[in-house]
Amino acid sequence: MGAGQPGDREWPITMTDRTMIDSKAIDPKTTASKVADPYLSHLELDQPDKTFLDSNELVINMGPQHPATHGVLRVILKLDGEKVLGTECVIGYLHRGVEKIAENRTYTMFNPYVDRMDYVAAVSNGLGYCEAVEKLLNIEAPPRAKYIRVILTELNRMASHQLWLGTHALDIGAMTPLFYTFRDREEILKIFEKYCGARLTTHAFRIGGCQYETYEGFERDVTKFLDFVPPKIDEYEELLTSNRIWLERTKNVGVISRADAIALGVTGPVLRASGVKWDLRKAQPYAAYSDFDFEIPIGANGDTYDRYTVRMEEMRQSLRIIRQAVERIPEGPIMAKVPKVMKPPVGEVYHSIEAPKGELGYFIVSDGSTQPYRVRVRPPSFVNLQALDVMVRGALVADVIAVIGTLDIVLGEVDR
Amino acid sequence: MPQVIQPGMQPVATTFFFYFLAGLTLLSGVFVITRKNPVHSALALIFGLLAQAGLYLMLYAPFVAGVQIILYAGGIMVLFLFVIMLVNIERSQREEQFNKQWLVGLLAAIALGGLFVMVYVKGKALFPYPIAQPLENSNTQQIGVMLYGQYMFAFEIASLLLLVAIIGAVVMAKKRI
Amino acid sequence: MVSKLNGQYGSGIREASTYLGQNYMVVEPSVVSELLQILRDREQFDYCVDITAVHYPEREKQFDLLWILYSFPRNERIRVKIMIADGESVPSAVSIWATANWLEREVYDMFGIRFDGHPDLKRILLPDGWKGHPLRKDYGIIQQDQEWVQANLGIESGP
Amino acid sequence: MLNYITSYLRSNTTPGQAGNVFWAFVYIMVVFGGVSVAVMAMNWLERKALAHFQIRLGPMRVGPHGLLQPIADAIKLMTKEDIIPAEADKFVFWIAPLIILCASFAVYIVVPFGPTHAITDLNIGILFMLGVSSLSVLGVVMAGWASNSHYPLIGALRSSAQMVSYEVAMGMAVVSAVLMTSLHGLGPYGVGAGTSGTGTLSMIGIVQAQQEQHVWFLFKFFPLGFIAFGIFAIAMVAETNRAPFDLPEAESELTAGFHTEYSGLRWSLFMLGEYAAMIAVSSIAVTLWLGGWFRPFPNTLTGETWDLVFSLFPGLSFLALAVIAFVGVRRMPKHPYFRVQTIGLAGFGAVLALIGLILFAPPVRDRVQDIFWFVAKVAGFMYLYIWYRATFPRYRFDQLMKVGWKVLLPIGIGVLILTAILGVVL
Repeated sequence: MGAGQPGDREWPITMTDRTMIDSKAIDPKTTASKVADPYLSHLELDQPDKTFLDSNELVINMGPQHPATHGVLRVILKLDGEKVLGTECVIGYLHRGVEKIAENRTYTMFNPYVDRMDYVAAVSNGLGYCEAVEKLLNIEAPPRAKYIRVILTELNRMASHQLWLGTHALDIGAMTPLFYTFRDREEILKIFEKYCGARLTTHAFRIGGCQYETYEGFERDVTKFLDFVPPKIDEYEELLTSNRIWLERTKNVGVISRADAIALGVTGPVLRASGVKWDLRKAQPYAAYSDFDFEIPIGANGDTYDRYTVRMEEMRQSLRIIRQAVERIPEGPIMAKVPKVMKPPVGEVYHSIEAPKGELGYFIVSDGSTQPYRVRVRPPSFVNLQALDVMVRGALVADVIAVIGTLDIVLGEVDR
Repeated sequence: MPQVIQPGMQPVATTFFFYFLAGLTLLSGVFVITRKNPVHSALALIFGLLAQAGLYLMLYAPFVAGVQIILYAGGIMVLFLFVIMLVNIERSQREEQFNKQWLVGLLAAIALGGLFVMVYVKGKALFPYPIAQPLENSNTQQIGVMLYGQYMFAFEIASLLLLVAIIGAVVMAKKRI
Repeated sequence: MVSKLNGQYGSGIREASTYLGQNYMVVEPSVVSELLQILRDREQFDYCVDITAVHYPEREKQFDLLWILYSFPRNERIRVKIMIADGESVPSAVSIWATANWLEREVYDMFGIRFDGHPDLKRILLPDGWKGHPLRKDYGIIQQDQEWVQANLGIESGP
Repeated sequence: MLNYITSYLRSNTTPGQAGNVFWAFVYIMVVFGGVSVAVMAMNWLERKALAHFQIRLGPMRVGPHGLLQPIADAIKLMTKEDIIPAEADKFVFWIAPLIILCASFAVYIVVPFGPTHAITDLNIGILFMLGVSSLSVLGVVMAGWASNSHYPLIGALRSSAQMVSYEVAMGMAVVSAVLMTSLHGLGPYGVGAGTSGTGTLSMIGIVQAQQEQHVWFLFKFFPLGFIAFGIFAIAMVAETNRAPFDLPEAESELTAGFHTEYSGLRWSLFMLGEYAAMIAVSSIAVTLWLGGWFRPFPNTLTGETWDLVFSLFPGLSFLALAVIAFVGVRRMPKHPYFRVQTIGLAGFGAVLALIGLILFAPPVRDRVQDIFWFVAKVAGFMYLYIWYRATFPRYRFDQLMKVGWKVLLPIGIGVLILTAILGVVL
């Protein structure tokens, strides 16, 4: 809105100005980056602007106790009516100092702790940590262990995505998918339970391979699950994919452009939905992923709907990977030769895997002792959550809910 | 289908209801102007309007009563409340009410009172019929016939005026359409 | 790439090598801001994976500050490391990668390293009034800001 | 005195029209009691049906299959502490649920459960219904404002905007149905049935007009009546703040909308009002488009045999419910723990069967037939409400407004104009 336009200042009511500016800004067709320079993720709460009818802008605390923030996330919303003028995330309510704990435990002892970060995808966390330490020790897990790892990790990806779908749909107001996804997630958890005795925080892998050989009938159970689940995914899609209200609530909502997504370091399905065909399983294969044939689904617009479709397709691709892995699983040992007392040589290593939520990285510094000198976790949820502000500015309150859901954050991982 | 009023259908306790509704109207009127909290005023106004609707019913004008409820109590008052809710209540409560206008108010009240007294004195000459014609069943139709027959022009002009008001409001609220 | 940069900065880059197949370079704090900009613009490291620090209390320059970068076009990672002393501040990378905002806040929160030019440098995971930076080696594992805990939670806690 | 009471039974009008205060009082008590029971039953049914949509069991513990759950809930809500926030406007906070409750119950004054089974038949029946039900917006607005909290305020603003805008579309649909009462499809002053070309706003009159014209207004001027009904069916969901238009109480965004700060009895009054309003708007839809209390095909399937067949439906449906209950008894686990529940369920089945048998008795049969068909049609709508809730995501606020003003309203006006033209031309 140029200052040169005559009559611009005749109306002291600022709300209309803002409406026009912001409706332009949320137009997905504008290619300009929405990220301000420098990028501000906080609000200047001290000076509330005056708006229509002399009423101040509303500042609302969404959370930490709020049904739709997926845990103890607190979002301070600055609203003009229903429109979001800005957000600020307040996190740390679940901070447990995982990185500090790591410095006081041996490598093996720290292994179960990583499960408590992203507790809906505990297996992925364990995989990342074990592989990072293996890299540091310069050992490699035997092929059979790698295959077991792939199967369990992909099952966990399914479980994580199912949980995401259920809660996301519930946020948008569709109650029923939640129960359907939980019913099917139960089957995955049953397999976990049979394999390692735990359902959620599995601690399934050890440094150097796997602790447990697959149980009797593991392949049968997994194959049964593979046959059981595709119609269920179709069922979810039937409820949502072409539902008019679902489309209206998700299309062009929370758009994040390709450039913005990269600048904000967003990873995982959120990045892929913005059109970046990047998946660590393909880009820098780890475990046994280079053996399998699968596609990386990507979206075009980077909106909530694309993120939904990308994750739905990812579930199908996961099934594809699991099927190949179960068919080709080699015989052999499941544990590499690992010293009883782990003393990695002095050095540092960064290893990252494609967790269900994005790039999960471990940066481990060893000082040659039995305890890691420093473990840094690069949590995907933490970094993805940072994009919330860009995605919801100018949108409505209801969109904030949809976007928090679609980012698929787990507060245990954000806060660590 | 004009219906003959049967003996069994005589209204019950007419006098009581009249005084009850009239008293309610007056009381809520007083509350409207004395409450400092505008929401309470609006609430009192709603009760006043509802009581008035009751009075219309007693005058065998159910359509007018219904319109009173649906438009005034239901529609306009909601908008009133809408606006009042967004105004900073605390500030308006602190303000002195009628600070400079009590003289004008007094004059208006005296004039209105004089009018009432005059009507009361002249009384029956102005209203030749003791009670309204009980035309309950065809009353609504009569209003329709009147509005779209005899007073069609006035009615249409009034709706045109409203249209102008709507467009004006839209233009004022939005710089660019 | 490294040799190219080496030519440009000469003494700025102290060490550039590969450990376990992972590239890293150690540079002088004075050139790091410029170097990061160049890495993004010219060498296509468009994705800042992580910013973190390591504390070595026995060293004179106590902190290692690391940027882990990734390039989508090259499918390559690189770590840029600087060594700084306690109390020394570092130019912020927020204008280079927007994602640096929270990552730098976390480093500040955990290590107390200040970033110049950061738009909103305050604690992120710990509460605002907290004293101490927990990931420093001199901060005990069960240590806590008892004053804060007492004032805000009203409980006796800690060692 | 006795004469006063019995004289009404011989007359053929509603108690209100007959001016019989005693019977009017009885009717009021029966209708309000019935609605309250229906709300409780609806509560149980919604939870059970929703649970089965979602592969859950729903309430199972309190009574057999959770039958006593609504009663347990009611006791819990009544004994719960009634919290009024310190900064709330006490008087408005106190009166808001009462306004909603009064508005949604007062509507039942004109609901015609049968030709004589209504409290009264107002000349402006449908106008009265719309007007009074629109008063509940006031309660919502006041509740939101009086709570003196952000979420309720936003919820109240949303809610009032939503209810006011959907009332307009709703009104258009209603007017087109009212218009049909005067249009016989035989010219403006068509010949055919009793009255001349003037239509009626009276609820009973509208149902009778459908009988006289031998058509439900749903099928009149096909598809115009159908579209008008569709508009009403959508608008009434929005009007009662139910899914997918339940934005005012969208729990994922606004925790509980305008009644966030309410608890205990006062909160239950909101729920009571909401369910009563659902039933009320459904009865409007049934009255205007689905032939009110008339059984299916009252004009084609005539004759004593058909009358008998249709008059057996109320009893048969109760017997069917009893059979379901007895099947449930059979499927109960045979364990001492479940003995009380099994006996309870059997007793419930027996009561249902008894009611069914009583309904077969000729004098009762003739009296309750109208009520049965009316209630059955309304129950269909209630099921739809539950179905929507299980299936649809929630609209966003601007989309909701778009649907109301840019879709439903223009279509409503179009249908109204077309109905008028068609009625004159045909």
